[in-house]
Amino acid sequence: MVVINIILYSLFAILVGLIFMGIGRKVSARMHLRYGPPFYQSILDIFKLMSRKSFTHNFVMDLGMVMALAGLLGTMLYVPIAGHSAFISNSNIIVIMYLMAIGSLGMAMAVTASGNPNATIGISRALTMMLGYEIPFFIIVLGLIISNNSSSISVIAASQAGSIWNWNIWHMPLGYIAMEITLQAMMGEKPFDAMIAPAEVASGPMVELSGKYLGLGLLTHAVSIFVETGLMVNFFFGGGSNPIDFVIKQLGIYLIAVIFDNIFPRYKIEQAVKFLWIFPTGIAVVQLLLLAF
Amino acid sequence: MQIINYADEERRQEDNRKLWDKVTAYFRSRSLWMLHYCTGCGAMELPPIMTSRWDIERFGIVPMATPRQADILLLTGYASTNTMKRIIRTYEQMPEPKWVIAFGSCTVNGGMYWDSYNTVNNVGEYIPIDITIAGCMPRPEAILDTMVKLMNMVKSGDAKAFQKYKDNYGYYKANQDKLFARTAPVLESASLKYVHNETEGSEQ
Amino acid sequence: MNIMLMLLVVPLITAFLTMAILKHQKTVWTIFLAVSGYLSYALFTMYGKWDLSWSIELGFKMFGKNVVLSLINSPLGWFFAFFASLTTLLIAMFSIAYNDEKHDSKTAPIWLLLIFSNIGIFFAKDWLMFFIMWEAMSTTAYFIIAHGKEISAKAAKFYLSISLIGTSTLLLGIILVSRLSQTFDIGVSIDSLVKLFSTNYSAALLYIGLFITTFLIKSAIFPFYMWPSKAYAESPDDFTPFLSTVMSKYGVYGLILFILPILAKSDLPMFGKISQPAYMLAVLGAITSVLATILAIFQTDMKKLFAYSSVANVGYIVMGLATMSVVGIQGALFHSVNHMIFKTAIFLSLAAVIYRTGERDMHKLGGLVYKMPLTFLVYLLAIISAAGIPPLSGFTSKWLIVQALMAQKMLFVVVAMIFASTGAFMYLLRCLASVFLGQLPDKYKDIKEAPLLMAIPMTILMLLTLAIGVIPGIITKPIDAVLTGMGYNVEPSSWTTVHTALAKSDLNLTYLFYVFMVACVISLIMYLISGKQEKIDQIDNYTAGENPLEWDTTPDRFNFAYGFYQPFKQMFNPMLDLISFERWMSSFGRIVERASSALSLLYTRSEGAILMLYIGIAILIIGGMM
Amino acid sequence: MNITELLKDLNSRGLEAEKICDGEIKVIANKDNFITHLHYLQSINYEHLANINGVDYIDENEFEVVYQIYSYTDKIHIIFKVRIPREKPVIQSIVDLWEQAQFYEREVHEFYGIHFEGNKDLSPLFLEDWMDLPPLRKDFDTERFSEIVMGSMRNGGKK
Repeated sequence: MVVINIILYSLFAILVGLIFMGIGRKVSARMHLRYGPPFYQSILDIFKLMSRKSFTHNFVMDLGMVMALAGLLGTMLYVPIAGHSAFISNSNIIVIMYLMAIGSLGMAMAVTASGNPNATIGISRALTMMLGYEIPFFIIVLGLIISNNSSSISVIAASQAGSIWNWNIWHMPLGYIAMEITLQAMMGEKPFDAMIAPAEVASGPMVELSGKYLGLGLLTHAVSIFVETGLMVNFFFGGGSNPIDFVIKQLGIYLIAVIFDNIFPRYKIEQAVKFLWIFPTGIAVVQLLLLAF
Repeated sequence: MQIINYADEERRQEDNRKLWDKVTAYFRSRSLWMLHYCTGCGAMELPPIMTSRWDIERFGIVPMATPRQADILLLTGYASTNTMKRIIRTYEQMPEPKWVIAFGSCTVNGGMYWDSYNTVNNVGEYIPIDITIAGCMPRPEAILDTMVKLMNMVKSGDAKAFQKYKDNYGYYKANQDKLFARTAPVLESASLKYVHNETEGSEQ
Repeated sequence: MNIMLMLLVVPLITAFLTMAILKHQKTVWTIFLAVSGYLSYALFTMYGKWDLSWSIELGFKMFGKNVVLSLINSPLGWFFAFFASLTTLLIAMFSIAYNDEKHDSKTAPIWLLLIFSNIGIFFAKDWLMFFIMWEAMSTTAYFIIAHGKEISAKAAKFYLSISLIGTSTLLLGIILVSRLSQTFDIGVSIDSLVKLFSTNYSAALLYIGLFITTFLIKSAIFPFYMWPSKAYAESPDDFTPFLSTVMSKYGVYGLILFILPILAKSDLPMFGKISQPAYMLAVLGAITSVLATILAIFQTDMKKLFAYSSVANVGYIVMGLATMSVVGIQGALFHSVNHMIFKTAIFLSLAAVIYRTGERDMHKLGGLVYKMPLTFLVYLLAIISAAGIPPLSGFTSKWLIVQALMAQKMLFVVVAMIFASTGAFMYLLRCLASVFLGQLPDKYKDIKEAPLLMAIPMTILMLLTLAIGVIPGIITKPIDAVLTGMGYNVEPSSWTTVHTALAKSDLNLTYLFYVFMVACVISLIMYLISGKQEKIDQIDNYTAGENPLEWDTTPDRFNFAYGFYQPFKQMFNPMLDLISFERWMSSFGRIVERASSALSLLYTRSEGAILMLYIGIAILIIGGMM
Repeated sequence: MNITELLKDLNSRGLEAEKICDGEIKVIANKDNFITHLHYLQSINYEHLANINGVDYIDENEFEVVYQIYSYTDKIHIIFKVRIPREKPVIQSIVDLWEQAQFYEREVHEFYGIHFEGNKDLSPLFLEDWMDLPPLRKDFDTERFSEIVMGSMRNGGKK
């Protein structure tokens, strides 16, 4: 039963993530005064990528991409969706933080195995960026943990139940602002997309990924969108009363990120890390101090 | 050498593909990613079709950064011999199935550079081309029309130039070698070339 | 014969025995393996028998009693000694294959002496025994680090000078504490120091400060974090894992043995939820991990990189200890074992790489996964563990430490911990990408996989880290005994679940493993149902249409490994210039080195004499005070 | 120094200088001593060498090497021409005066076959595996060349 649950939840997350990506493309097209692709475009893309021939350099590439998707799916299973989850767990935040690293590690491994310098540069930037956003992200999470005295997401989400005024976004607005900026970096959207800069490093990590490897990469990205927006909903928007509510809130958060993505230029990597360590971290520290004392 | 009408020959035959192939062909036709290898002036015509006026993304066609990710190779103008070498390598790095669109007269018969010592006249002799667009330069409408045509060809399974490249590799390879792997001068006039030698120089 | 004594006597006797037959290296290393095997077995049988002890009365009196050298089988000592000897056993197996004609370092006899002192430190019941063994350990390690090479001798001198400071403060501390408590017994001295804290706070702080300095030096905690990068990098490749995993734990052991009980029992000024000295310790640990992590990211030499990584990991352990809570100490002890396992696996796989290629600079290697897939796999699992990624063992301990720090509301320490462990990801991947992935240079076209005797211990370590990650009970059960022995009230831990002080935050690791496996299967199915892949040559890469080989680019030049985190480093450059901490530390190191070489005139003629001199002076002074 | 003074100055040094338009003059020099003149120009603030061109005057049986020199202070562009015989196209290199001449001379050498004495590296810059006459010389039959190699056809093949 649990296994079937896990499979269903995984498919759900993948589907939601892909449709979000499609809607995101549509929204940015409208911002450019274009018509834009259909909302199911990402599903078409995935199908095409999966069905075509692909190139691999060695077995690490295969292993890495499978590991990346598995890591993100595992992470997703620990995120409660409006109080539901695939199996009984405490959905510990620290577990989620570290599980997400499997995805990064698998991706990093697969693309550096290709031996393309562009890919390696992209990965070195992505990891530098990761060090940049983990700090403010963790400080915000720390604030949530000490105010609830629990590192369980379910507890944090449940503490906001009831009225809309119980949501953490009203209790810790500074934390929300910092989280919004951090989320932009976590999802690799502009202005924090130096690692996949197509014009400089030929889409960075993805440079050597073809066919199904790119497909797995896109699926990983779709699940990571689901996880990151899901965390945000659980942290600041009460976690949702039912799955549909939850997904709508996620979509709202994702669209904010897409809108920011469309209006900002790109930071250089060291500028991005400096920015993340000064502004979101500073705001998060202020929030933490307000909560702790 | 008839190359470009390859697809038309096939169309007359009956569509006897399996259902699965039809489904994949549909998905492929709706998600064509292009690598615009900006060789000549044609690259200028791409921004209009990608931005708000013609918006090619509504057909699922988006630009990609590397040949590994791309389905279509766009040759946007004349190809010099040096560029041709890179085009061939890029083409061979693309995973199958893959399609090539050639822009403008230059890629068909050399266009205004037909008698240049370093411009390839017919790109189709070196790599297989699915569709060419006439004009110098083609208007964005023409490009958009070609894209839609290519989508239909992919859907109906007619766009098979990559298959042809595999089947007739010997022919293409011979043409490529003729262009790149020259071992002797082509014209007799090469003997007129002045060769400077150091001893002569130092005597002066 | 008493088993405690046997533990000491066997390595000691074999040390002298092997010195006699040093010519036959294979035999010597096999004996070394046998001894470590015996020690591991003997220690294994000793689990639970906490009343085992051994003592001998010496023929002279002090504090009105005969001076006694004694050993006791305490849970804490057993815990460290057992896992240390297990690590040694695996390294010993590796060493047989490693020490061939080309790499012969002839260190086995001295190493056996080191093991002798190792056992002594972990089972010592009184300060005299502890000090003798501590000094023996410091001195013998010097000879292994030097192992007859000039560049190593320089690093070893640096090590020796810094550890001499450590032993001096330890000696001073022992003298003062023994005078206070009128005995050499460690347990009694803890009680007397607790009493001193209530009467004379600053004096007591000075007393434990001396001990803490010693332990921090040994474990390379800030401000003494710089010696490992030299000593670890230059010591023999098969000794580095021992140095990094076992010897860095002496300081940790000392802290748990002596400092923690004092801080726990005395009535100290508080800072938030914990006492001020403990908070200081946690801050030192935090600074160590952050600094060592940043420095590790900038290294190009792989052994130096992991030297700094070890320093950072000991930093985590100290942070865990400083929480003074059950979860924190559990995490710290757990991490000690984990660090032994994954760092040994890392250093052994790197030693296998160095054995095959003879190269230590990361940017000169590359693509070794084509030739050494097993070594790659060991290294990969080890770094997953080291980065603290579930479902491998490193995660559990880091998770416990983070939970403990959060429960104690040590906010900035826990942020430092997260910084260090995310940064760990950066340097671990740098080594992975540069050494094992990327392009294989032409000169390494013919190298082979590591020999069988190297592969066996590496594989065992790999399985061990997985097993502990999935079933944490393997380690938490002995830790229960240790915590009970320290006087904490603990419930028996479960095989699969780890508990924390925070509400509703317990974690079932076996379950996590299953979930991850199912996710893996889903992902694998996705991979299998999709189209076919074709394997292509390593140099067939997207390079904007250029063929790199046409431009005289060889695979090793095509490999992107040097200056991996250049933008990140540039970000820190102005800061480093401003503070120039490293320069300050090395100038401090130089002063110490100069002073010590002046001091070394006293004993250069006979290297062992310093040991006797110290003991002599110690007994003389203490005797004079009576 | 304004343009009329410059013209007077250059003429007095034995050069044929001529004004083309405002801020642009043409100078014709002898191949034996043109370097001293370039040296002089460099010393009076003509510090920028913009390009080196070659021209093939096949009817006069001469090559012309053109140095484009510019002064940022005077805002004057000098087109400095030197002619050399076609049978023995050798000219002195000016790498010692302007370092960037290295690449310009390589290019001119590649496309006209003019040899620059003193330039250490005259290896091909743009053309790969070129064995025929340098392609920009007038006696190189580019039409026939492209017919043979690329299969080009006049009028797209129509007679």
